[in-house]
Amino acid sequence: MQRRGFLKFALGGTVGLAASPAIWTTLYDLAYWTQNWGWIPRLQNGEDLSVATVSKLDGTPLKVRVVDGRVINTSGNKDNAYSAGGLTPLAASEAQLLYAESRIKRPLKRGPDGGYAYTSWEDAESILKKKTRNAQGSLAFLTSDSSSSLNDIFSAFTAENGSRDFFFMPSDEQAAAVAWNTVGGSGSLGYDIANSDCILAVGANFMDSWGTVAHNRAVFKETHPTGENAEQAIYYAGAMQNNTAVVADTWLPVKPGTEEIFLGAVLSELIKNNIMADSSLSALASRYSIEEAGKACGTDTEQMKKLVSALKNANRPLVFAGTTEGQSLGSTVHMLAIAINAVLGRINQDGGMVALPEREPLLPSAQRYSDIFARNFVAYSMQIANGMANAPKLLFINDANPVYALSKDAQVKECLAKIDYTVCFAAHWNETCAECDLVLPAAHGLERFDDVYTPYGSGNINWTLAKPVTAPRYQARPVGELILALADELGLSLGVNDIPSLLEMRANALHADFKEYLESGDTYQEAFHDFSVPTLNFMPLHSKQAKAPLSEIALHTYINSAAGNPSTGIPPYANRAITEYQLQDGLCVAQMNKATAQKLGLADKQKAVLETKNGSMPVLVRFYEGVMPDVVAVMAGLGHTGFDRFSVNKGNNILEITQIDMEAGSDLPVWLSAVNVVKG
Amino acid sequence: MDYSKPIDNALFPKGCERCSFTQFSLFMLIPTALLIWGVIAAFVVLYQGLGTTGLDDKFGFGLWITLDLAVIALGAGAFFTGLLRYILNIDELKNIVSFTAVVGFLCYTGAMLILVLDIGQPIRAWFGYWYPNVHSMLTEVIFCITCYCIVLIIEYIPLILEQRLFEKNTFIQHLAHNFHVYMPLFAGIGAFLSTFHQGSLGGMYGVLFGRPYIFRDGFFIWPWTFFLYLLSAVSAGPMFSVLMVTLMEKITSKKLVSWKIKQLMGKIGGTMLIVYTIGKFLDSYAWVNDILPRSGLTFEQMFTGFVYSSVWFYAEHIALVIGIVCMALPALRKIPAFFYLGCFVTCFSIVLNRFVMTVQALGIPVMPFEEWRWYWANWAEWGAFALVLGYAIITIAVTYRYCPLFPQEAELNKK
Amino acid sequence: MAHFKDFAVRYGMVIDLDKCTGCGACMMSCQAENNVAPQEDAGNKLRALNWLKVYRLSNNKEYPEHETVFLPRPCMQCGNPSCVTVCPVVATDKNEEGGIVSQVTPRCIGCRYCMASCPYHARYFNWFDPYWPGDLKEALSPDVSTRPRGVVEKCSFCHQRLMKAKDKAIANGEDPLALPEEAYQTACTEACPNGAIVFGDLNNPEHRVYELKQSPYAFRLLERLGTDPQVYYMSKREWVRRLGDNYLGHEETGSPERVLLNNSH
Amino acid sequence: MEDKSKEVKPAKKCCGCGFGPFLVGLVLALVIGWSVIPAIKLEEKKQPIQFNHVVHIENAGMACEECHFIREDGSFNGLPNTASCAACHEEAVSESAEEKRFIDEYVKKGREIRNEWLVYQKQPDNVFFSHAVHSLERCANCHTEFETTQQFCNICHLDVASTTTPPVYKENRISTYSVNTMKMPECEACHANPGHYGTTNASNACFVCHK
Repeated sequence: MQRRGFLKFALGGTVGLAASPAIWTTLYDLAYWTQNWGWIPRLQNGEDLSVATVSKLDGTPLKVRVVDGRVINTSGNKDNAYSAGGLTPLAASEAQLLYAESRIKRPLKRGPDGGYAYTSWEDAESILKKKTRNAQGSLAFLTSDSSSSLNDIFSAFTAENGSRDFFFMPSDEQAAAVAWNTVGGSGSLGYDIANSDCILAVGANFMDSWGTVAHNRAVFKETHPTGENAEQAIYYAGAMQNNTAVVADTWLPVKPGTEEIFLGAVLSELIKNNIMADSSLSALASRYSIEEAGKACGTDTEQMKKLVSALKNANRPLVFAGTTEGQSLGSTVHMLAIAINAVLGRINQDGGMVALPEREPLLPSAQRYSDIFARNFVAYSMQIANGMANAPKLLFINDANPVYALSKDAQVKECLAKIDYTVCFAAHWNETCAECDLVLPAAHGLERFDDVYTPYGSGNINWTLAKPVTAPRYQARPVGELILALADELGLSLGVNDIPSLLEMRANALHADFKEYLESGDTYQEAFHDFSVPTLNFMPLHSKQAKAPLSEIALHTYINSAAGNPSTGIPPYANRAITEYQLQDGLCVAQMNKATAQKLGLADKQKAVLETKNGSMPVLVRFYEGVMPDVVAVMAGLGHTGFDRFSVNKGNNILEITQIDMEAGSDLPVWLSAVNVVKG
Repeated sequence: MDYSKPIDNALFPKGCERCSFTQFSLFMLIPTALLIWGVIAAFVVLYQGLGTTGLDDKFGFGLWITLDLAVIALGAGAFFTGLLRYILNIDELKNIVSFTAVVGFLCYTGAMLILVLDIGQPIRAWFGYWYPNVHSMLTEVIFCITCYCIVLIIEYIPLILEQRLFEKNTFIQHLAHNFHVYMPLFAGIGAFLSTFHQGSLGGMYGVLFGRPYIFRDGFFIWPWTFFLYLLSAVSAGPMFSVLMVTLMEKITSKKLVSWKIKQLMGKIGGTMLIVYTIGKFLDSYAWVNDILPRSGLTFEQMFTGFVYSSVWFYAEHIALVIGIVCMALPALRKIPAFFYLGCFVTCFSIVLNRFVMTVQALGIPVMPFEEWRWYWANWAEWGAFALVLGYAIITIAVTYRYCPLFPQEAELNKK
Repeated sequence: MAHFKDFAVRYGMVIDLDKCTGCGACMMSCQAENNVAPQEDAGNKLRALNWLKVYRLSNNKEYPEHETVFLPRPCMQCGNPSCVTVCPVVATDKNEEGGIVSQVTPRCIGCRYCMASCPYHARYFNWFDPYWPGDLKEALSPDVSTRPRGVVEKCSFCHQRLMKAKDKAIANGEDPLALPEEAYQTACTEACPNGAIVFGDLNNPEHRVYELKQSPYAFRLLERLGTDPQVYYMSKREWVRRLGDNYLGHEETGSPERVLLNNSH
Repeated sequence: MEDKSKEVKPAKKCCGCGFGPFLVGLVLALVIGWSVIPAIKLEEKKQPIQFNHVVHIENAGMACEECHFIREDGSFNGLPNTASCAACHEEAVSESAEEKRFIDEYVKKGREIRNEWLVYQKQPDNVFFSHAVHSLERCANCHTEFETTQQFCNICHLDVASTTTPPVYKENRISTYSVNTMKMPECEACHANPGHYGTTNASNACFVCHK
């Protein structure tokens, strides 16, 4: 065919196509195609529900959004007066933790080669049964969450098996309980933060990681209305400008390890300012002075004087002590805090330190908290590791991660190695699982019945119910049910058949409507009523030798509450909430002020090595003038080896090389580390 | 068949000598290597996403945008020479106009190659036409650049048509002829389009009032910035072409364009440079004394360290002065050393300008509690540059070898 | 410079910096609400995709005079957004009642011109395809479309919540343009346990923000640039307010001698 | 070669072949453009259950609103879920094979029919369509041409009320959208109409429809 003929044909074709919709519609189709990439997940609609429950991570009342049976996200429960709808960063990641890769899918059994292999529940249960039988009388149980009523089942189970070795992980709560006990207090110690008009928190990072955080912050919200004057003064004493310090009216720098001297000085200054106190306390107070404290604690004496007069002139002052990462300072500081509240006449007062009625065990053989707190796991672990005590035949670890959370001093690994058989119940694969013989998939907090009963830091008796918003995923099972089933198998009767009925027993004990609270997710609160002032005996304090302050540079470990806890690892979204001042280039950041750095001969953003008695780890130096002199601040909660991609390869675990000493007398663990940072 | 000549000599432009095919092939290995590096980089970027570059949320613009702006300025020789040759009928320029066209073509197609990598969704690039935002300077740039690219292709075609291969083919001869007839029209269109996008490239930065380092307003955005960018292009463009010619002369060890023509180009560029420099100094003055204080910032706050030091700011201006001295004073211009120095520093100043306007402008902390941030282009970004470089060298080498790129070459190199 | 119409409803925030502990609850709930893909390594903060980012501010004094403040930074939803006019494909715009700057990612070509223009760094780029490992995609909300690689995204004041609130109002025969404050709150506002964030219609006297924004302690970030943000901050501390904008040494906080652009409400 | 070039040189008058080739090309292209290409672009899909509207409306006397209604919170219950079907279809109420299959496959297995049903007007993830706002009550203020809600719904939706088996679902292979899905220009027919603004607030702003 001739060229021109063809050209005409082509021309005709072009005109024809142009006159048809084909090209234009296809262009549009292409436009739409470029807008919906096939490999990006599509959205799924469905029945959209909002279910009320409570976070088992930190007791924050929740509204969980469930779409078509899938848990979408968690938000605060606005209808809940106790939290006023607030949401903590940790509770905000419940949904992601529920679906996390680190969830344990099926029972795991450690083989002779030390490797883990999946096994069936039938097998796992028969092992549990056999081991428990053989362990007769030599069973130990470790758990971390002291607020759950399910502890009655666990402690009862332990007791029914002829053992009393039921432990909680070390905590401020334990230290305070021991202190309260020592000075002759009855019931459990509470802090009526809601009704106080002037708070002195020593160490306790109560706006972020100490006590009933959601409630504490709801109180802050109420007492600090935006654009108006605050109705509550907050004094925070600690080594660093942390989350609490930045919103406190005054930050008083106190070097780690000198909290006792600081509180003593406050006590003596109060008495100097003619606050009535009994002879025993005056005598005690004479040991301390503001001047001395100024030197030892590094606190400005003028500031301390201001603080004291503020406490003196306040209507409802409240003083309490604690730690930032919820570990223990020993009992002395708590006794001193109690003493100060006592001289201020703040024991069993509105907005003061209150003696809450001790929780009555729901089950006949369940152990009393006062007894449980009398034993501490760190000491236990050390003794077993050193062969000073007989290792139990069987150890149950529920929702706790001692291998990660406790330092080398506690010798947890050695302890576990000495125990014939160790069983770990966990929702997520953690460092402790990797040391146990049998690892069982536990139901996540949103998959089970549970409750939060008067958690440490409460100022009244309060109670919130947790209910499953979705069926347990994979092969996970609620540990409570599991233990009940096991007890049943072994022919032990714990006095309850299932978890809901246990929780109902709690409800009845409180005269609360179980169904109603289950439905509403509301928090039952019992106004504090027993205002009778107890007579306390502070003589035990006299026998205490004031701890000598560290001459060297002290380590201050703190946590970023968004970044999870030892049982959760770092939640998927938390990576963005971990700041450059906490983790950078895969290194833990050691924050210190310029003066300290110069002392150590370090420059800003310099790679260095942090050393304690227990070892060393690489860090990145960052200057931060919000850290007091002679203190190095490092974030705890990094350097995981368990969990999933969001937790691993992120810095090192500072907790591993922190130093634990035993407090004379109480034998409680005290976290205090001298630290050195050298050029790396 | 004359075996003393390269095997492909039948294809050489009339009366021109070329090196042996082997030698040519060996030379081509260099750009080919660059090309391969570039292709790998491009593949990685397109396949895995822009995370494979050194860019981040603070430096959304980096090396690539800098290069785009630079080459488009340097490629301006094309439209400007075309304008002078075809519209203003400065006839001597016919000896270099087709070369400038090729340089321009390479600069623009190169820039577009990089842009395709630079945008996160290349496959949506055409949205610029489908759903345009008439307020956006970028829309205007996209529009003009793509259109002008077509013009450059049209300007390139005749060169190919004049290949010896098609000597006998009368149809193509006619076509070539017609192209030449209509070239003034295309030159006109080209000049029109370029004028606009060269200007709006400046506007692109001038409108960013969130970036006090590059923001201009009122008189200093229109017409000032607009013409500044245009002038910077038309002064650097011709000089860049001259530099390229000279570079090729060095490589081929032949005279390709007469010194007279080069001088003419330099003179033209020099004249433009004077106007640009005056404008630039006024602009900088206005920026320091008006824009900055109004933003609550000081001159010192705009600079830090070495990469962001004020050295570059001063260097950019000083280079312009040197350029003027070399190009505007006939006495100096006639001395090759000064002439080429002048050309070089001018291009240097323009490229530097595009760099600070892009990278430094983004590195500066605008929120007082921010820190300075640094940006380093990584292998993938340099790879894209290599891609363009390799592609350009290959194209120009082949064009030179087989097409009558330099009308003067034959008689300039008579034995 | 294009001019934006005055809206009858202008949603905005007043964030009390004296009440922010910097805990990050807002950041966490924001990500869950808006289907932001988790990031395995968010160590490089210039690559960490935060619609809402919490900055740590310092008064730059040495111990013991040093003070710290945390500043949450959502998108400012500027009255005169620098990002909107520059977008070549109208992927972002400010044209709906409420004055929220919209970002439609399926339209975005990823040129990042808007990011270069935003002085608040409120815009983020998807450097890689989003990835929800394991079963995490189960938790995707049906209300916010997922974004592929190569597009820019940013805070939208959880406008999906506004859409729902409007629907509810319509279904109950109420005026969708006069929503009560509690009918529409962003995820971060609800999350903050300290109530540091107050959210509402800046034009509506019945909403708290209306009064709060007029407080002598209220200020906006980089006001003198003329972006006219719909997000206000509050602090009783002068150094904090001064850090909110660039001031020449002699200028008084809150009252610069000259401004770059003047389009304030 | 030679003669052709001769033929070319004058290059003014057309060669002998006339308009034939042009017409052939034109017709061919029109056929392809109008029928062939649209046809191959579409993929036909079948609904999971051959639902019979007529039976439910006429025999069972159900009203549209019993299954398709706006919820309290303003969201739209477009499709009934298995549970609500099971209210009647716990056990078979007819001899229909499809009903039996529905009961066995969905009701008994607790499978959610709503998640499998192909929605003819399905909008992509980035679109938020509010049924609450597009109601007859609101539009009837000006648009008096609609008597019944059903009529009104059929502006966008297929009139399925009179079907005994669901219409075939046609999906565009390129865009993966249903052919019946409204595209933005169709939405803009109303939204970009200045006449609407003020009376309905139906602005054409991005965030009116996009999410």
